Amino acid sequence: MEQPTDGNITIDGQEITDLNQKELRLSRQEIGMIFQHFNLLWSRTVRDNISLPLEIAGVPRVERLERVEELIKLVGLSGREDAYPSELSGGQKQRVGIARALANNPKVLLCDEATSALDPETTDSILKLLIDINKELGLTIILITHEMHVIRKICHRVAVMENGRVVEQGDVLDVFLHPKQQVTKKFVEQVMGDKEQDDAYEFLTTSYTTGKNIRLHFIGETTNQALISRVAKEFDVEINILQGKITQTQKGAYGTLVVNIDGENNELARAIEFIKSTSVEVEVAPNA
Amino acid sequence: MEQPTDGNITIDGQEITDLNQKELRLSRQEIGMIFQHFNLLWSRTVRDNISLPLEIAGVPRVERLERVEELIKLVGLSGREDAYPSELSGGQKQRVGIARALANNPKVLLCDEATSALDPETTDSILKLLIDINKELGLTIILITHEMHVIRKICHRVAVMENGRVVEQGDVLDVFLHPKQQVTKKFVEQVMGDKEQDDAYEFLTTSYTTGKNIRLHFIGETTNQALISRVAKEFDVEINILQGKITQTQKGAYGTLVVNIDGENNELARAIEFIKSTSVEVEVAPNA
Amino acid sequence: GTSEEDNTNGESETAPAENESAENETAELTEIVVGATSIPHAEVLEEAKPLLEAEGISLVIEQYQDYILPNEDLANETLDANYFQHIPYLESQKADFGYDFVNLGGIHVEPMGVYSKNIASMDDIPEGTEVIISRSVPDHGRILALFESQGLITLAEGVDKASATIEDIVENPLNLTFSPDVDAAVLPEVYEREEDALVAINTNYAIEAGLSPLDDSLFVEGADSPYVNVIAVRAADEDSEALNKLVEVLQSEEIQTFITETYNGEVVPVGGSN
Amino acid sequence: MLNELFPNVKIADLWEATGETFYMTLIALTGTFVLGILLGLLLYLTSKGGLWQSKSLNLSVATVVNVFRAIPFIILILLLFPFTDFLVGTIRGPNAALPALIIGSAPFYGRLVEIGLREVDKGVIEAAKSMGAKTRTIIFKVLLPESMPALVSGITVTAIALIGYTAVAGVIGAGGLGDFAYYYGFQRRAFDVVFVCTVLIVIIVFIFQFIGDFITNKLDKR
Amino acid sequence: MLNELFPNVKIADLWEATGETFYMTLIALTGTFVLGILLGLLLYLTSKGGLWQSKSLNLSVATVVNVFRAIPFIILILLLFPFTDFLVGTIRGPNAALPALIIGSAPFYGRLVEIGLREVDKGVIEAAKSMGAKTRTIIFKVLLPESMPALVSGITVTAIALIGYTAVAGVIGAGGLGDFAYYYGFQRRAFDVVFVCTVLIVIIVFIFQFIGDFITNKLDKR
Ligand SMILES: Nc1ncnc2c1ncn2[C@@H]1O[C@H](COP(=O)(O)OP(=O)(O)OP(=O)(O)O)[C@@H](O)[C@H]1O
Ligand SMILES: Nc1ncnc2c1ncn2[C@@H]1O[C@H](COP(=O)(O)OP(=O)(O)OP(=O)(O)O)[C@@H](O)[C@H]1O
Ligand SMILES: [Mg+2]
Ligand SMILES: [Mg+2]
Repeated sequence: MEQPTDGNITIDGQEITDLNQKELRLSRQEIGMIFQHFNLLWSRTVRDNISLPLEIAGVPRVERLERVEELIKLVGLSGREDAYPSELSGGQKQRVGIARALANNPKVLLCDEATSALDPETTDSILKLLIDINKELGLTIILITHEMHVIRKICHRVAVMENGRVVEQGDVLDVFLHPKQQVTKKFVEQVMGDKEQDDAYEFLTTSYTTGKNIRLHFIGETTNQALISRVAKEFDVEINILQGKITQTQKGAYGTLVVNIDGENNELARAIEFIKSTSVEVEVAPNA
Repeated sequence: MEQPTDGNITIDGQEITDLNQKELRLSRQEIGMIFQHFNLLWSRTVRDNISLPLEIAGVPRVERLERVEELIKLVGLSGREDAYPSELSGGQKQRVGIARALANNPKVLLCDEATSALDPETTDSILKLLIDINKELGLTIILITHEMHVIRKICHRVAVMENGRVVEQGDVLDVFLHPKQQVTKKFVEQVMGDKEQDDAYEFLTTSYTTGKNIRLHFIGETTNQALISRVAKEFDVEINILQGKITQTQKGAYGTLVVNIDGENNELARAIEFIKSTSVEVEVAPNA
Repeated sequence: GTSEEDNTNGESETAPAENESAENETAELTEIVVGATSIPHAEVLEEAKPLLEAEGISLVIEQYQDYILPNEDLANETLDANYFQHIPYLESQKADFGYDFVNLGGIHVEPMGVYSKNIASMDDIPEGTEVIISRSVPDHGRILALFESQGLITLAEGVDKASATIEDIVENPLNLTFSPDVDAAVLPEVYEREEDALVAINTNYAIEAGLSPLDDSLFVEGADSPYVNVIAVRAADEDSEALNKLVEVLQSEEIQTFITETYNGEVVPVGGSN
Repeated sequence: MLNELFPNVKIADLWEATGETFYMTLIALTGTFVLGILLGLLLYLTSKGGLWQSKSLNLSVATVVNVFRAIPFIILILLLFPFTDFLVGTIRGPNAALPALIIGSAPFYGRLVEIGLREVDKGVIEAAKSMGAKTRTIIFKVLLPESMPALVSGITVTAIALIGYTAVAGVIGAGGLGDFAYYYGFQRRAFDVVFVCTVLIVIIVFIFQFIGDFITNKLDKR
Repeated sequence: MLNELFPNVKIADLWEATGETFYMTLIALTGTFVLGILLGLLLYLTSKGGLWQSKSLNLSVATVVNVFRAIPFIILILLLFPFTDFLVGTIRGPNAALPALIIGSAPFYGRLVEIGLREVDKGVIEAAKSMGAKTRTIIFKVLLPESMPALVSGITVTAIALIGYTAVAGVIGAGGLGDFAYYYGFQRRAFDVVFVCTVLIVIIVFIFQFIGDFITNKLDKR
């Protein structure tokens, strides 16, 4: 929300960077913001916190109270209207934050690390609320986060930033499965397989010396194919799953398995050839 | 380090709870403590921070300086002796903490969430240092942590506490693979498979309606058996890996896979029967 | 007695006091506002209140704790008269600040005394004795004059005794050191503790500390002292009937007796001497 | 019995002196509160990263504050004579003490206000900005309410200093307990009066402290 | 030229008054530092969860501190006459002002010390305890060094109050710039003296402030 040195910001066809002070203030009311640390006023009750943006926008009292009541119901805080933030759990605080951000019927909801301070269960409930809001109110939600599982769970499109620049963007599944930049790869590791496994992978490739250790990348629908059992049936090889992780997303399943395929050399080569012909991506350990 | 209301503490055959104030102080010098937030004196340099416990124990100056030099080398902080804590990274701070804890040649090293404030890479380097110390100096290390992967990586034995009581204890792998208490199960989920997967599991059991969805628990050495390929070869069933995670530990590999086995009913039953006869544990989804 | 000072130190006593005087003219009581320091001036004025009332004059007493403001307030017409200063001080103030005041009449003398715990008589004053005096500059000349009158020092020729300073001492056979350090009010405490020193104490503070200027002092100003406390008024009011009546009452037999009796002769009335 | 223990103490006088102390302290406190918050806001808003960031303005306000903090109160009274005379119409009495009392304590309080404002969560201000709030709105709806406990506990500390100042203001006839203790108690060697006045002052300070703490706790919903 | 602008200002007298102010402030400051740290430590150590936790001791120290904070300085000087006489052997002059100056400012500084000590990281104290440190060791090796920046910046604030007090201590002949301004400046209507003294006091305060800030920044390795 600072004066940018460069670049421009366009929301709903309006060039934000061209606005003067007053217009900028007004245009801000069309963006609802949610913060990692909630940024609630401890001196105001839940009701009054939600009321604040309405007061700022100059909404008359009666209308304001009505709207606040509505919002409290929307975010599921009925009964806690008169509580102070200090009396709320983290999840409840973020619900107040969301209600407050929605107060002026914004076009965009900007969530800056909105769930990073919450425990996993609370994160889930907040994400669920965001999905509901997205569907019901039809507003755009921009999520800023470093938690990849949050993106996996609720986002449609993703952009990866590094040093203040967007270095990669696109459909969530595309970016997750084919990360191009180093940053993206590191991030995607969080959900797709982690460094621990890489460590172990090294270890595996040294202790399993017979056969070939290969890494299989399952992308989207391909996990439906009973690949391993088909290979086992069709080729005279033994397949041993060493380690890996397979996960489901909204657009299908993906993941990585490290397997050891052992058998007669020829047969082995044919089996790997076959796997390569499927949509599963294969990586063969160099030293095996 | 407070007066306990109940129970007793024995270190190296000595009853701590029976000691008077002075003896207690002296006995504390036989326990080195490392803290989550390092608890270094910001007003002292690295050298002087490490020197503090020696000053407290009344070690003469010359000897003290020698010992500090030794410790700085041990934890790999040579060249940073005169830096203040604020000039160090988290990992370096914890190294100072470790050096300080070791200063009086303690019998026990007590680490209270020693790595919880560090990023994964730094955590690894600190854990490596702890393993080295454990091997070289032969002292007992007690790690208090809620991060299961830390325990998995460097511990031999584990005790789980709830409400101030030990509710479960034993060999790390035993406890991890067969958690008995609810708390333990929740903790072990962190490394063995997480809640997300359970959510997805439900989803799977509803969308895969043909065949049977089963959950396979691989424990220790059994992952070596090429179970899936054997089943595929010996029985006329198709095995489709839906999701799961397999990991390696110091005592072997373990993990969980959810698979869908499809085929003629009789054959299906026989295949499951066969799997059950191995050391792999099987759980059949109720609604499949 | 301080209980009757109700109308002093009030929130806004000065302004209404003036308004009242305007209103009261119709009630046939003429109000005059007189500034005074507490003892004995304010007490003497209190005593005179009923007598003045009988003369158709209502007396309002303003209490002061310093020697600067009563003159300033007289000049700016907050006061109609003040009763706190002696003639030399009045003269020096007139000279310094160009006040157009006149002395309407002397009422009493508070003789300045010199006291000491360990020195029993004037003949026993050892060489080099310290003389502790008030740091209030207007007192210095008076004290030095007193010492000169006792033959202990000599002041430079032609110096106005009232405004003489320590630097004006030309002869000092006993090598007395004059220390003008402390607040006049603290002098009795100093007397109690600095046993080998001479302490010059203003009579009002001496009385309040339970010292008798006549019995406890080594030497004290006589009744012929030039330091007569006077009623000072603006020159324009020199002929004011009410103010002259005030002086008349204060110099009356009744008040003079009151002064003598109340202060055991430590405050000496100077009835009509001006 | 009270008369035996404290023969020189006259309840009516004491009562009046107590009233004067309260009067001066409360009025001066009100003035200090307003002026101090103004100064504190100025210091805060013009500081680096503030809403009205201005190095020169910040420096000048800070200098004024520091100079007035530095001048001993007794000298401040003297220096303010012309100003007091112009404002109050007299340089004597409790009302004449007020300008000096306020100007003497507002800079100190201003610093406390600045410290209090600094403790307001930056995130909350950011949130208000993101809602399109004007600076005025941020001041009145965010900064002041969120720092109120600090502002109140600061004014309590200032009140104690102010009560000390009222005693010094005796030189211009401001009255009050401190002055009463010095002039009627000490000068007349009525040490019972000194004692009783001191006790009363201590009680008044404790009352201010108690009220301040109570309000602070009441306001603080953190 | 200086003589024309300030005809009544005598450099030698001013110089002496400045010396007295420095003398009193520095000695009193040293005393206040020691006594204040003692009081602050007592308050801190006896408070809830402290090393010497004791409700009654804490309450009594807090009461003493509050009472002495509450007594106006001018009254404190009077009340301390017997004590000062016993200690210094006189109730006149700069030395006689010292007990009152120290006792008047130590309680205030003690509170600042307490606040500073509270800010010492609990974890560091726990660490020292886990090393088997005695309370004395914890005080001297942990509490005081770790709170030193706060202690120094606190003494700077106290110094400013102390300089104000020295002006009041004029009643017992303590001298100094404040007193000089009042008696030689104001009483003789030599307003140039008042002005020059005020400027000198402001400069002295700024010097203290500057030194305090410098040391605080130097010490603070956080
Ligand atoms: N385009 C820009 N113009 C001017 N200043 C900028 C710009 N981008 C960033 N900054 C400056 O960089 C600093 C960091 O910005 P900001 O906190 O918004 O980064 P961020 O991406 O949100 O970081 P994080 O990922 O930690 O939340 C700020 O001080 C801001 O002033
Ligand atoms: N045996 C005991 N005797 C007396 N007090 C105890 C005992 N156990 C715990 N407490 C009290 O319980 C509180 C919490 O203790 P502590 O911080 O040591 O718990 P913890 O297990 O380390 O918590 P965490 O897992 O969050 O680190 C402390 O205030 C301590 O006084
Ligand atoms: Mg950010
Ligand atoms: Mg703990």
